[in-house]
Amino acid sequence: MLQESVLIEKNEEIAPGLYFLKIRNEQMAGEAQPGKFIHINLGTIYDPLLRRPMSILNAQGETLSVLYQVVGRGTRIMTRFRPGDEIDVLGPLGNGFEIEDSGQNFLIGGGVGAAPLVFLAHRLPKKGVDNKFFLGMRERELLFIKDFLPEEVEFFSSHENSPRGEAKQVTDLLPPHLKTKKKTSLYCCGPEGMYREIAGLCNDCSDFSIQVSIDRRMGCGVGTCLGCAVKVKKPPREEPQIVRACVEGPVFRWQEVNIDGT
Amino acid sequence: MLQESVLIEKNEEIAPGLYFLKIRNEQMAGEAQPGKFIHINLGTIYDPLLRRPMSILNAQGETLSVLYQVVGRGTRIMTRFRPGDEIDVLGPLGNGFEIEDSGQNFLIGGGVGAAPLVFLAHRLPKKGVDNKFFLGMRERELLFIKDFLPEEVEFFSSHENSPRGEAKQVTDLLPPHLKTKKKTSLYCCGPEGMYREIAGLCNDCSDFSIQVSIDRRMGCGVGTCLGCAVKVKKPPREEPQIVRACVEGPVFRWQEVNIDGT
Amino acid sequence: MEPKIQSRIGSLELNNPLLTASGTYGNGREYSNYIDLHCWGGLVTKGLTLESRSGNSGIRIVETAAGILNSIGLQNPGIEYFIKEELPFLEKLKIPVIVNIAGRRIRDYEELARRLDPFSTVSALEVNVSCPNVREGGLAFGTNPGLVYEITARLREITTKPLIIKLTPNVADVGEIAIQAEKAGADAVSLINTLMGMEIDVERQKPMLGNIVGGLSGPAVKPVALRMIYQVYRQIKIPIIGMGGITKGEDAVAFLLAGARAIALGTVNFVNPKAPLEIKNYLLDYMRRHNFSSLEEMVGLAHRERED
Amino acid sequence: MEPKIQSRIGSLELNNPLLTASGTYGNGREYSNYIDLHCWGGLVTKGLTLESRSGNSGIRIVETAAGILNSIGLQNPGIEYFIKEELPFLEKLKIPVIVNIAGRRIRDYEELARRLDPFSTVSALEVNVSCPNVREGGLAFGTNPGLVYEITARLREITTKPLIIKLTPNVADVGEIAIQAEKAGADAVSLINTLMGMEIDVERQKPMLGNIVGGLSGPAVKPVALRMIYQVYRQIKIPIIGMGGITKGEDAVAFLLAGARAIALGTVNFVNPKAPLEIKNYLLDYMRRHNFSSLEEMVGLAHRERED
Ligand SMILES: Cc1cc2nc3c(=O)[nH]c(=O)nc-3n(C[C@H](O)[C@H](O)[C@H](O)COP(=O)(O)OP(=O)(O)OC[C@H]3O[C@@H](n4cnc5c(N)ncnc54)[C@H](O)[C@@H]3O)c2cc1C
Ligand SMILES: Cc1cc2nc3c(=O)[nH]c(=O)nc-3n(C[C@H](O)[C@H](O)[C@H](O)COP(=O)(O)OP(=O)(O)OC[C@H]3O[C@@H](n4cnc5c(N)ncnc54)[C@H](O)[C@@H]3O)c2cc1C
Ligand SMILES: Cc1cc2nc3c(=O)[nH]c(=O)nc-3n(C[C@H](O)[C@H](O)[C@H](O)COP(=O)(O)O)c2cc1C
Ligand SMILES: Cc1cc2nc3c(=O)[nH]c(=O)nc-3n(C[C@H](O)[C@H](O)[C@H](O)COP(=O)(O)O)c2cc1C
Ligand code: FES
Ligand code: FES
Repeated sequence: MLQESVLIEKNEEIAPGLYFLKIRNEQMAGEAQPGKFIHINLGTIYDPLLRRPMSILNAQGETLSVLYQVVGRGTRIMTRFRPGDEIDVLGPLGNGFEIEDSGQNFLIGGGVGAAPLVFLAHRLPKKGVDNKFFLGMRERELLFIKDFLPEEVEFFSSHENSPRGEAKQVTDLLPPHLKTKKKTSLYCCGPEGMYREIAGLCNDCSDFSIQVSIDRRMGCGVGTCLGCAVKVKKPPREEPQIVRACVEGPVFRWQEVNIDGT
Repeated sequence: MLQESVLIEKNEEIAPGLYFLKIRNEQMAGEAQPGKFIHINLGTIYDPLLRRPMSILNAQGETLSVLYQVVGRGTRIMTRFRPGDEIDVLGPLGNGFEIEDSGQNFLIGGGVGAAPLVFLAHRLPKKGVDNKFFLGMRERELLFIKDFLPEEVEFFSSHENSPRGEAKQVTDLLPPHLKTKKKTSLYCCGPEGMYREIAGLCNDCSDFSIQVSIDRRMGCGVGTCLGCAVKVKKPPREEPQIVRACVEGPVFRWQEVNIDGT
Repeated sequence: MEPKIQSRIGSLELNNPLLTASGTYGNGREYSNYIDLHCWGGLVTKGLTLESRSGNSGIRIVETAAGILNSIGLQNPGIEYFIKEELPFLEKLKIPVIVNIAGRRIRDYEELARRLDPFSTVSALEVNVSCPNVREGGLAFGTNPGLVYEITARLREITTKPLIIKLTPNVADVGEIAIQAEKAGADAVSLINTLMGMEIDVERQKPMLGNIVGGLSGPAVKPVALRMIYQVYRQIKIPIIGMGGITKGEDAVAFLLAGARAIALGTVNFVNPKAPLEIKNYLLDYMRRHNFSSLEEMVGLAHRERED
Repeated sequence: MEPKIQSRIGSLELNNPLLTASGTYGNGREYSNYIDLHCWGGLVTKGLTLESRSGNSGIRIVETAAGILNSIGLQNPGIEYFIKEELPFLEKLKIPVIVNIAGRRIRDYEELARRLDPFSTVSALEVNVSCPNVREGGLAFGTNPGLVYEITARLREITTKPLIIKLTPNVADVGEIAIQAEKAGADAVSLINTLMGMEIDVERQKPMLGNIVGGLSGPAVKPVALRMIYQVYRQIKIPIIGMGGITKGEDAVAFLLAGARAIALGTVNFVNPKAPLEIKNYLLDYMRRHNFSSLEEMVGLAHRERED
């Protein structure tokens, strides 16, 4: 983890309300891993005060990129970052996905939250494995995510406004793929409701491993404010315990966070 | 007075830390008068919160300009205004200078505070009058102010780092010009200490009229917050009274504000 | 159907819940040229004292992070001037006028109420109990529940106009004080007044404000205001007029949901004089989106049992 | 000559006046990899209770104008774990460690003090009296001068370590409470803890925080903190540890000028972990510019008779 003033290489609107931000810092790019995030100082001094957490979309050589959606004050300010500006970035933070030795990897993302899966797609083993990317979209504009993926990854997408019969939810895409004997790992990024549905679909394939990225409002991003609490139950411990999404997460095993077992 | 979203035409650094800002609004430009000011919303929503008052440097046709010095957070944010942006401006505010029927007009300014005098220079009667502009500078960069003046106005300047013998303070320039029989009006913009010195120099020419612009921190700029209080004594009233720099000022008669009579 | 945004403070009917916060809008005159004052539900006037006051000297307004500190010091021309010169202007407006009064002793308040009582233009009195009280040793009246009871009860005897007690947030338990105001017959409470604060000029090594300390207002204090309103709403039955850092429609709605029946805009007037128009539009739009037909349905809604 | 920035809190010597604010720096471990913790004069640890606590559920941190609201709910692993797992790490650091303790009953505080007393790594105790006190009906201990006296006096009997009482700003007269802490034998007071506030989600029509209310910190509260420190400085002789919204060198200097002998950085750590380095540099530079040779000369200077 570093706190560095980094140079902005790009900050472009690639679809309405969606921006691609690329920054330059060799060490940060080197430490980047799928599922980790960076914590961006808006440069506004007093207000908005807190940094904004953004998952790493990709990292290559000396550069690192994120994909962000304009939702509020902070992200609106980020749209004014210009190439050549320097911004203060903390990261990479968090634990990241654990890449497993499986016959199949399913990357399942809802909306712009799918960003870390793009990075993951690039880091998966390529030989002798089936890698599939499932993207659920509210806006068709998100289709550009496909362009960020390596060629060998199979791409599937659903769309909320799809005509009757076609997949509306990302979970509508999954069932045919779940009928498999291969050892399968699921890597999921999206709302918790989506995780629950996915886990439901996998019910009878209990040896599937499911990793999920948990979204929490972040203060520090480094583990000191305890603002990002997640309740987990890690066997053999009986009692649930409180851990931090920014350090012990944001990636968790679904069984660990799904305490009620629903 | 108007509250309008106005278009920025120019926002250029014309000397280190000094910016020329030009905005477009016909009605505002039409109501502009020398000594009046505009109150600029920084567009930052919560912080910095207050508007920034800036004297009008000039107004012609549909445009109005100000000259500002970068001194703190707000003015630093103003440097990021770009042509084509819209900003929220309130104004013109304040009373402005009263142009008198005199044989001579002396415009005496200290530093960037001289801006309203530039505007005044353009509005003075040109025929049969001597108009002289005296500028005190800390930085030589301010000499560009001369370029904003109409040709017929005589220009004099002093500089803090001038060699021995030459004028260091704007008040060093005045004495030769004060030996006059002509009816003379002084219009002054600068720190209050400067006004006191000027008044001292004019002591034996008691029929000189001296108008001064008084600097106060402004909240509303329109007379409701009472943050910009100025104590004045206006004969025949015996008692001093509290008035507002933003409504009854910023221009006052020196005798009225110089209550202690020093 | 257009949502109904009328509100009611005791016997006072407001066309909409937006009031000016005392001391931040003069008596309306300055803004009257370029905003239709009828966008307000009512005007709350600048704090009025018996005698004229020239206010504090030195710097009176300092900007702080997302807020301002003011130490105007209750500058005002006194009640005589107010009645002669200001009331006639206010009368013509035909908008409810709430006169904010302040004093150093209880009998100052009594005298103010007595002299204002005959004027029908004065729709209600807002009693600022946050001024330092000399008799009690400098602390504001408003920090003492017993004194708040006493002032309210005495004024209740003097006037039948709606009595609004404006509480200070500089206390441990504002509810306790609101309860006393209610018990003594107040028709409503206003909260919050400013938080006491200060700023230091590090280069001059001196307090920034001429008066050393001042009152903090603006967005910075909004969370404190909202918390106090939420808390007091559970403790009293009379209406709350909420204020403190409101700058936009969402804030106004938050205050209503917390339990305010009317809301006042203060510092925001200095920044954006069009705020009341923008906030009113947001409120109407919000009510349509959420299917509220009257303000009544919204007030205090954040207290609902939480399902999730 | 390099200005001397050493400071002293009771018998505790600090290399510089910068402390971490409790609850905002963990126990230093998280930052230890990429900042030299020796830039701090001392580390104040996260609030510690007897038993482990899992804290509040729901959203725990919400951003407000120039500040944040937190309702962590004193999540901590309890004293046993702290002694076994955290103290050894802290011991190795060789930086003064001030342990912040909290309880629901006076005897919780006593027990905590007793158990920490034997450890030389614990340089001082900071006593957080801002937690709701069940016995007294939910209001924080810290709002009751008598209870603050009692807690302080009892702890004074138990430990000879410097005792720092951390006061809540949610009171009318913080000076009155500071005086009681001093009388009962405290070595210093810390102020301010967070201001109680809340935020409402207008679309969901519910409080934002899982715990409904939370503590406001950050730049928004700085004027309130500064005012309280300035005020308390005139009322007690023991040192004040100042905090509340410090983000830059100027703020730190302002707190010292107001009367703080040490200062703590809280929320700023979340935004700019390099803040202690930047602030220390500014302070040294400021002292050179103004010809101060030691911190002593600066503390409380804003109280000088004002010449202008
Ligand atoms: C680990 C992590 C990774 C993320 N990765 C991405 C990403 O790759 N692309 C992307 O577009 N967004 C991502 N988000 C969400 C993103 O951080 C928020 O959309 C953003 O902070 C909103 O800021 P704002 O000021 O525009 O919105 P506001 O609503 O004004 O923000 C107010 C506060 O709430 C917080 N907040 C608001 N929404 C969220 C949210 N959904 N999650 C967490 N905090 C929130 C903000 O950080 C801020 O503190 C991620 C969030 C987390 C926790
Ligand atoms: C009527 C009037 C006309 C002015 N005209 C000009 C002009 O033409 N060109 C120019 O460069 N400056 C002018 N000023 C001064 C200008 O308003 C300040 O320099 C500016 O507000 C500083 O803002 P800041 O955020 O950069 O500084 P900060 O110090 O960060 O500002 C903090 C607060 O103090 C106020 N403030 C700071 N300095 C001054 C000051 N000198 N006067 C009044 N308020 C101040 C700010 O408005 C703000 O509220 C004028 C001031 C007034 C009152
Ligand atoms: C400049 C100024 C003057 C004020 N004068 C008064 C006053 O005379 N009487 C009063 O009761 N409150 C006064 N207040 C407090 C406001 O009415 C209001 O309670 C407070 O500012 C919080 O609201 P805001 O954050 O919207 O400004 C004043 C506030 C400001 C900023
Ligand atoms: C997330 C968070 C957790 C805190 N936890 C504690 C605590 O456990 N004990 C305590 O005494 N103060 C606690 N505080 C208060 C801080 O120590 C400090 O007094 C307050 O935040 C004001 O300083 P700041 O504005 O610099 O943050 C906490 C503050 C924050 C923001
Ligand atoms: S965001 Fe601070 S502990 Fe996770
Ligand atoms: S700035 Fe508000 S009255 Fe002049």
